[in-house]
Amino acid sequence: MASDQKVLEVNDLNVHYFTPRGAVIAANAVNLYVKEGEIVGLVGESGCGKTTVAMSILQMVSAPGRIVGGEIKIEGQNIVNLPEKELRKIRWRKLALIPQGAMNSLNPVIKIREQMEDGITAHEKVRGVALRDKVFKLLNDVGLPERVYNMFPHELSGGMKQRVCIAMAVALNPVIIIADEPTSALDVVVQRVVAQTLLDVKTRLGVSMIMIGHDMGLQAQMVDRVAVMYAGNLVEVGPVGSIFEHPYHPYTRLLIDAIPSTKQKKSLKVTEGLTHDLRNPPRGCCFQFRCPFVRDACREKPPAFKQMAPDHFVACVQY
Amino acid sequence: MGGLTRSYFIQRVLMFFLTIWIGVTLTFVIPRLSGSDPTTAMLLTMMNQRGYVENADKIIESYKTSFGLNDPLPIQYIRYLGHVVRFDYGFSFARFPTAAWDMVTPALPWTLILLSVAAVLSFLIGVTVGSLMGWRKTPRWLQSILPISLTFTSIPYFMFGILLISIIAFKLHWLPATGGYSRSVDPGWNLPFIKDVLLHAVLPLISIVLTSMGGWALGMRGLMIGVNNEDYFLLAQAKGLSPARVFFRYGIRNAILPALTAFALGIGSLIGGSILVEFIFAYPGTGYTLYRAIQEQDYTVIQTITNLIIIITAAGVLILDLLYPLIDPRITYKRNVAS
Amino acid sequence: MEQPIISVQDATKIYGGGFLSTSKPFVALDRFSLDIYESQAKIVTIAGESGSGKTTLANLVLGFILPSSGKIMYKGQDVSTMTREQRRIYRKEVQAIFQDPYEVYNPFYRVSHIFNMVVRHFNLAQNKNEAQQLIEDALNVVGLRGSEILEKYPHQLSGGQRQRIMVARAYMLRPRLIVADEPVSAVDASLRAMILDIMLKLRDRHHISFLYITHDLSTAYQISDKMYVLFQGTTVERGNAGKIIENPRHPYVQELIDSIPVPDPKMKWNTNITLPPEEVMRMKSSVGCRFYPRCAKHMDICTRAFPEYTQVEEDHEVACYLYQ
Amino acid sequence: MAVLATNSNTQAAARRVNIWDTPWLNAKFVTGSSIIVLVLLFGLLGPLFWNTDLAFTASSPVNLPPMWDKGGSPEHPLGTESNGRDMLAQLVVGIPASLKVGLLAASIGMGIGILLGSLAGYLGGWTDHIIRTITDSVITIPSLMVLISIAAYVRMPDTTAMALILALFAWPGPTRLIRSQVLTLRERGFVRMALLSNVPALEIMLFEMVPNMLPWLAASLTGGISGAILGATGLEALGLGPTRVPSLGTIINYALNSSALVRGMVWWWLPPIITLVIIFTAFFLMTVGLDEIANPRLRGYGNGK
Amino acid sequence: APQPAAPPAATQPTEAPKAAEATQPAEATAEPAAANPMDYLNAPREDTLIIDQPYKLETFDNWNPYTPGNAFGWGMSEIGMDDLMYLNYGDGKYIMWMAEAVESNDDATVWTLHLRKGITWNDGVPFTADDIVFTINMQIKNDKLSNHFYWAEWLDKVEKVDDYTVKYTLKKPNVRFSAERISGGVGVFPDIFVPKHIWETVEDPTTFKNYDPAKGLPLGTGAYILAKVTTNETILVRNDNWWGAKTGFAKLPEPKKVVFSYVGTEEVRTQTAIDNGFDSMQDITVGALQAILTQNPKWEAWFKDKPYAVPDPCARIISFNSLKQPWDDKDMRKMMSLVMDRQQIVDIAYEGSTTLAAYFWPAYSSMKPYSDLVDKETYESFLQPNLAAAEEILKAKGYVKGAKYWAKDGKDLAIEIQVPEDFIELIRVGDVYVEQLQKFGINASESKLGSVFYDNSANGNYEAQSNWFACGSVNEPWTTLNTFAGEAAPIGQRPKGPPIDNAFRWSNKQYTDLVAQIGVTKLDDPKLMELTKQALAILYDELPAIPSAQSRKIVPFNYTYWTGWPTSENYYIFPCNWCHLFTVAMTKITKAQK
Ligand SMILES: Nc1ncnc2c1ncn2[C@@H]1O[C@H](COP(=O)(O)OP(=O)(O)OP(=O)(O)O)[C@@H](O)[C@H]1O
Ligand SMILES: Nc1ncnc2c1ncn2[C@@H]1O[C@H](COP(=O)(O)OP(=O)(O)OP(=O)(O)O)[C@@H](O)[C@H]1O
Ligand SMILES: [Mg+2]
Ligand SMILES: [Mg+2]
Repeated sequence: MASDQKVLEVNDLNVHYFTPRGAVIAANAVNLYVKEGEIVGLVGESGCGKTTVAMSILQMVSAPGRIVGGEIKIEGQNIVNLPEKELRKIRWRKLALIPQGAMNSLNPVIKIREQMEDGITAHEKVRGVALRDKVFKLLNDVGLPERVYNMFPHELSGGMKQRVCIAMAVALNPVIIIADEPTSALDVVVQRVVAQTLLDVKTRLGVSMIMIGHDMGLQAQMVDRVAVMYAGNLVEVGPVGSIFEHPYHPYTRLLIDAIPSTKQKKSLKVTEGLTHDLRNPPRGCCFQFRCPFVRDACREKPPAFKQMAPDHFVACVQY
Repeated sequence: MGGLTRSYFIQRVLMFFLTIWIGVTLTFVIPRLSGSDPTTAMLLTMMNQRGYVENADKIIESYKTSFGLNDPLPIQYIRYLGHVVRFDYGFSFARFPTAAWDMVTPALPWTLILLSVAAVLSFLIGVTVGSLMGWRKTPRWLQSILPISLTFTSIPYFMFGILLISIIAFKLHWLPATGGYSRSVDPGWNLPFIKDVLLHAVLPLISIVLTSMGGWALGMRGLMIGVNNEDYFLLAQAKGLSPARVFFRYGIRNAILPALTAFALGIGSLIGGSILVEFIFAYPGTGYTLYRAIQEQDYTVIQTITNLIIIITAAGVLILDLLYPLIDPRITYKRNVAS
Repeated sequence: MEQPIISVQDATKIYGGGFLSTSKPFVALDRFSLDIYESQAKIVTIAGESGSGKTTLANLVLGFILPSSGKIMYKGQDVSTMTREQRRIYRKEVQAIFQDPYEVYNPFYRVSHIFNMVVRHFNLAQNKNEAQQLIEDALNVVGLRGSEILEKYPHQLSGGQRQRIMVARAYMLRPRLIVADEPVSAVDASLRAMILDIMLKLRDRHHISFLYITHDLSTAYQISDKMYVLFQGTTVERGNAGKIIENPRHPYVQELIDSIPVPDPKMKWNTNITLPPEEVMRMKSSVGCRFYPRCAKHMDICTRAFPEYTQVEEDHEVACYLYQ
Repeated sequence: MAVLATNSNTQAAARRVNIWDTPWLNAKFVTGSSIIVLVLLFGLLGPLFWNTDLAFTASSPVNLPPMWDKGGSPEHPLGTESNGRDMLAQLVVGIPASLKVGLLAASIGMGIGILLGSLAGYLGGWTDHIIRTITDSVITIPSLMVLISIAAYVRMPDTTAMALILALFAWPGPTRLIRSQVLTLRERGFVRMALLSNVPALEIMLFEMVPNMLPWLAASLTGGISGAILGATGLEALGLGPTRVPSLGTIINYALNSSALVRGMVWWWLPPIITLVIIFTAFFLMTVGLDEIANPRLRGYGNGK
Repeated sequence: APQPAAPPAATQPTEAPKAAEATQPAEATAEPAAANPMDYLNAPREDTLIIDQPYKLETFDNWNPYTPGNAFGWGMSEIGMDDLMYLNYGDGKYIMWMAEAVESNDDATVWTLHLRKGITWNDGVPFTADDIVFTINMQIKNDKLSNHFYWAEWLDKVEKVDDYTVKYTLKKPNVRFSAERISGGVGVFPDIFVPKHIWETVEDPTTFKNYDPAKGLPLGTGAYILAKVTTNETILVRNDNWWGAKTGFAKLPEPKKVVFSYVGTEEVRTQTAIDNGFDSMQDITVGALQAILTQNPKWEAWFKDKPYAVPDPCARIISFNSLKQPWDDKDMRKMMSLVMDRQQIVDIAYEGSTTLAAYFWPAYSSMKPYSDLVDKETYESFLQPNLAAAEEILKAKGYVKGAKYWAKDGKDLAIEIQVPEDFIELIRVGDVYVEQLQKFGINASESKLGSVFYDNSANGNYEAQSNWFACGSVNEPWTTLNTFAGEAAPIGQRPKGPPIDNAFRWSNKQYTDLVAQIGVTKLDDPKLMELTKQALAILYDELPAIPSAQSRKIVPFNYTYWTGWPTSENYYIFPCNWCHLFTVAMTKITKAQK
């Protein structure tokens, strides 16, 4: 399924939020790539910088954030520091977003049709009936009835809104779709319907995706490769099977162990320690304050990535 | 779709009449609180014209009786409510025998046209300026210039108006200084007159707009900042829409809703005119009439204008409330309307 | 018989409607009943999809809103007619933690503010030192140290810290019941375990009961004793949590449990589920079973009246005609 | 390179974090409030350095230009006007007087607004309907009518009475605003937490809700203050002002009544206007600052792209 | 002994300006009469006279001269109507106009008016005694018309003797009937007549608006016809067939069009004047005048230099409420006068545009004989403050000077001075006086009031007011003296019956009797001076009010388009462009030579 063509490359991405009381280092030397037709999962605790990475790719880091280093290549073209006008052409046409809160991502006072259409007309010269048919087709693709076309967002359920967002994202057949926790606000049944839609769209169109989330269960179901983030740093990347089978990084392990099960009751696995303040990262490994295996070497310098299995990298001094 | 539900409609209409009744009653009560006598002014004008007024007390009694001012208050109130319903308040007290309505009607079109254009313009400009100030993507140079336009708000209107007249009308001779039109044109639907009227309206318009848009801008800025953080706003940007479209369709379109209510509430005050505008620009209008009527305790004229204001305001709010479901489709689902 | 600390009796909450209201009446919670006893601390789960009335129930129990019909009793006293003093005791004994650990902090105050509020308004301490001690103790229970966090602003804390502080705050009052409205759905997996663990500890060591509101059946399975599954305001299945999850009876609950993603990449979803069109789902019959439009096994009888609860096994009741 | 530089900055910032780590230290807010403090100081300390008796009619020669102009004298550095009042003395007396009226009127209006708005928003139901109807009705009544009626009753108000009169018209706006804010805040988590902590309603209102309404309150206060100062100017024109004590409004009124503009007496009409603009700007800066304080996402806004 | 000023009937009236005598450019007479006066609406600027009006015309469609809310004063009474006669304040003499003579019988109960022949209404209908009789009877019949109660009180009947003679029979003697009614008080408010042939068909003269320019309403006898009215201006055009010119009685005025124009605030008026937008102004501040004079040398005021202004009839006073403590004590009122620094009032409040005041009437030359009745010492005591004497009075009354104020029984001596809020001149007088009192140690304050000011005055709700309510005399003092006569109505009630102007709440039987006696003493009676002297002695001893400043009006004229304006050097008529005296000036002004 996935070819080896890298459609997106994130190299050494550094993003800081310049608050009056110090810069928040929200992404620190993040390296990531997405191959054609692939879904890469980006997981990590809340506040670790997942959305920041996603927004950086779109060149939409909100103020006071700024990309302070690194490059982002889409189909080989570096888009960091591209002028706003050029960026507008790339956005949505090559890079689409399914935002974190679908509930609030649709403008409550304008109709679905208009919100779907304006994304299309901003980039393509489709008008009139052709445009309408296109929207109908998109709605159809995500399993929504045509009548949604003339509805307002508040008339839709959460799942429908999320599917509208998906329909919008695929409208221009983008190179890559970034889905920022597309289902976290939904309950399991609807979540599953939406996830199915996403997978379905993906296989049909062959787009690549970055799936952000913190639900390892859902990741297991959906993605091809997982990238684990912790406090602005990537700590482990690898094929989903490999990661679930062999989580190398202690944090990854923690994440997988913490998945509750409905099959058997097991005691909760509790870890101590706190994430450091992102404005003031420690020297050495970013996970040192919470790592059960911490040793002196961890406090000296950040560990480098090591390949542990095919395509499976980890940054930990243990290895 | 949201749309109008029956209970919503009934509630709004009830509200409409209630507001009017309260306002109308206050209009009856407030002028009477001041304790000064509506016939004083009449005497004063007579004095101005005749010098000596012999037997003033007799004249006053004679007028008071014929105006019904010697009746007990409840009776006056009931009679007054009758006036309100008929929309006719009889003679002006201070300008007998001119009817109260005749005091108002000649001035009304001037006031209405000038002020409604000014109100709309100041709203539109204020909203735009405020939104630009609250929008993250506004170019920095604009960001730093726009607040300057707000400082007009802090300059007393009359000072500002007079400065404007001295510079633009007298120093530069670009525009006529004051009045509604020149004495050389004939009022009517002819081109020179219309052109003349428009020219005369420019200065008052500019001064009203500049001094009043700040209020809208200030409020709008806050609302826009709120919208900036909304997810749909971000998504619109991510869609690669043009900044203008993001700004108008996703920014202003959403942020403006509360400001619209305030605007509707202000509609009535258009009738009240702007005394200062009319004073400084010698512009024909109801503001001065109202001012003079209040000064002279001319109850009937006060009531004519004030009640017109009240009814139009209430109607403005009613219409807005009824239109609101169209502007904000969520409305009948939300618990609290237009606030 | 022992008096329940909280007894929800046929509580119905209808939003909107009424003379001066602008919206159509909407039944958010329908004839819900529940008793929580003091003697045996339990974690009672209220589960259900979004919008099923879970938060409404929490708000009712906490006295934030009044039921449209039915009663909420605190130790035999109607919550809506309490005196000031009664209310104070009720507040002390029935506490809450909420879903969003950021929202509950007033961004203007340091963290200590929420503790000081509690100390002051419940007269928990005679002097500063005593108060300090109380706060410190409570923080220790959740594994935090006062010196580290009290003087910080909420935005300087991590999500897990914020949520644990809320638990500490509730704990400080030594309540008998804590209403926990989705306490872990906004925190990530590693922190989730920590919070749930604290809940268990509080139940076992301090005999505090929990009304655990969640849509995550797997955590409910892990920690709860009793469970109520809501669907559009109605209880469709209730009883022992383990029994319900291991052996769901109601078609809706079955669907729910089926949809939980399996955390194993080797066992990918292989079936497709579809939901009926939205308008069909919106047509809620006010009588009869609300799940009817979505139910694969619906029968004609389902629309006639809401099914009675049938006991399918000990401590396991279901409201479905399939079992009558 | 750039990354390293920022890192060391961060470290530096971290060291002094604790004392300074309060949202109130916002540049705009601090600038705005400093200006207000300076303006106040000018009024408060002015009397120590300048004879305020010169602010009264007939205390100085008439129509002197400021000292840097031909004919000016250092005894009246900012000149004098047609009623024989020293401009500097008038500003020393007038600025605090105007500020007081503005602040007092706006805060009383705001206070009533907070009270009614929160009652309406908090209690809802009939209370809400009644308050809302009354507020809407009052907005429709021309303020002038009420003012003149009051003018007949209230003689010689001092600045406080004047502020009270202005406050009569300053409350409906804030009431509406606060009502809608309370309606949303009511559902917010921290209000719920306060409720659960048995905090009385008034305290919730004042200490939980009000701070979170600050940006709105500040914006409306800024509007209110400049509105009240201007309103006072208008009232003075109506004869409602305290006549002896000058305020910015009386200075402007007298300047206009004496044709200062056509006479080219710039030193007469311009200073009060500049002062008004400065005061307004200061309050505006405070508003913007408060926005950023209450809205963490705005903090440091402007540094980014 | 000083000569009493000329009563109209007893003196030789000055001749009205004869057309033949008038120097005028030849082409003005050579000009053919306009076919239709309305053609003059398009007259160019140099044929137009523009007069500044400081206020707006609200009821521009009511030209009924007897109803309270009419538009008179906007051109009609100034130049649209003619009066029987005009009083020239400059010499105290009357200029006979429509009247040829007015005379009375010995006890002043029967007055006879002789009209000039050839007077016509502007529609060509002759103006006769019938019109006068009709007008007066109409007022007697309708108690809502403004002079009803005057006529009701004084007039027994009015009869036409022939077309040019009217006989008034009074109920009681009135030596000033002619001055009061025929020429009208200070000479500004004379009787106005309406055409019988139009008004006799009017159903209700109290609600008739007398306005229909198309039909020639309002109809007057003056040289100008009302052509166009808006809230901001009235435009009158010349009637080339005016009776005055036709009969050769007077010169046809030169301006073809006269505009009374309101342009807004004083700033705008001033700038308009500088731009030659006006030919004459009224009531502006000294500052504005100076701005005009320096920026447009074509403008000139009454005096070329300070005080610029022409003295106005209504002297400014501070009146005390003699029913309120402690101002019921004449010594306290005197003390208040001693504190007043009138020179400072002139310098500051008037910026030097007026003169010191020691009298309740204007310092006109015709008033001089009466002014001289006030003894020199008293007169001089008003020229300078005498704080020592004031302190003596206070000490004698038991007041002690505290840190700031004089006080008695622990109460600071305080006074509230009310001023009308639309009368800047009086406000400024109040401002200065308040400061003087404050400095002296009296806690004085000022209240600016709207129309309540007048209510308060009528009802006695004040301690002191800065006003002009002793106004009335221009050529002999009776009218002013009369304002202080009569009973003091209790506080809260309007004074009943004449004289209504006694707003002072001061009452002195002896004084009232004296004034009543003066009222029936003929103006040439030598007794008059003695009686007046006695009355003045009481008035100046009691001081129910104190003079604050001579009144003044700043009435500048623009010599760009028109010359021949009245000035201090050429005082042929009071320069009143807001009253009927302007009719006289209109016949005098001529086009400026370009
Ligand atoms: N505008 C901002 N100003 C300052 N700091 C910010 C801003 N936006 C984000 N941050 C900080 O950057 C870090 C990363 O935030 P980000 O939103 O990328 O996290 P996330 O992984 O998406 O979290 P979540 O799972 O909660 O969505 C956080 O510590 C956050 O506090
Ligand atoms: N104040 C209110 N007015 C009107 N309707 C309301 C109100 N509060 C809640 N509802 C409605 O009642 C229903 C139940 O809401 P509730 O918040 O109890 O759901 P929930 O189960 O907690 O959902 P979630 O999982 O999304 O928190 C929802 O459909 C909601 O829209
Ligand atoms: Mg995120
Ligand atoms: Mg909920």
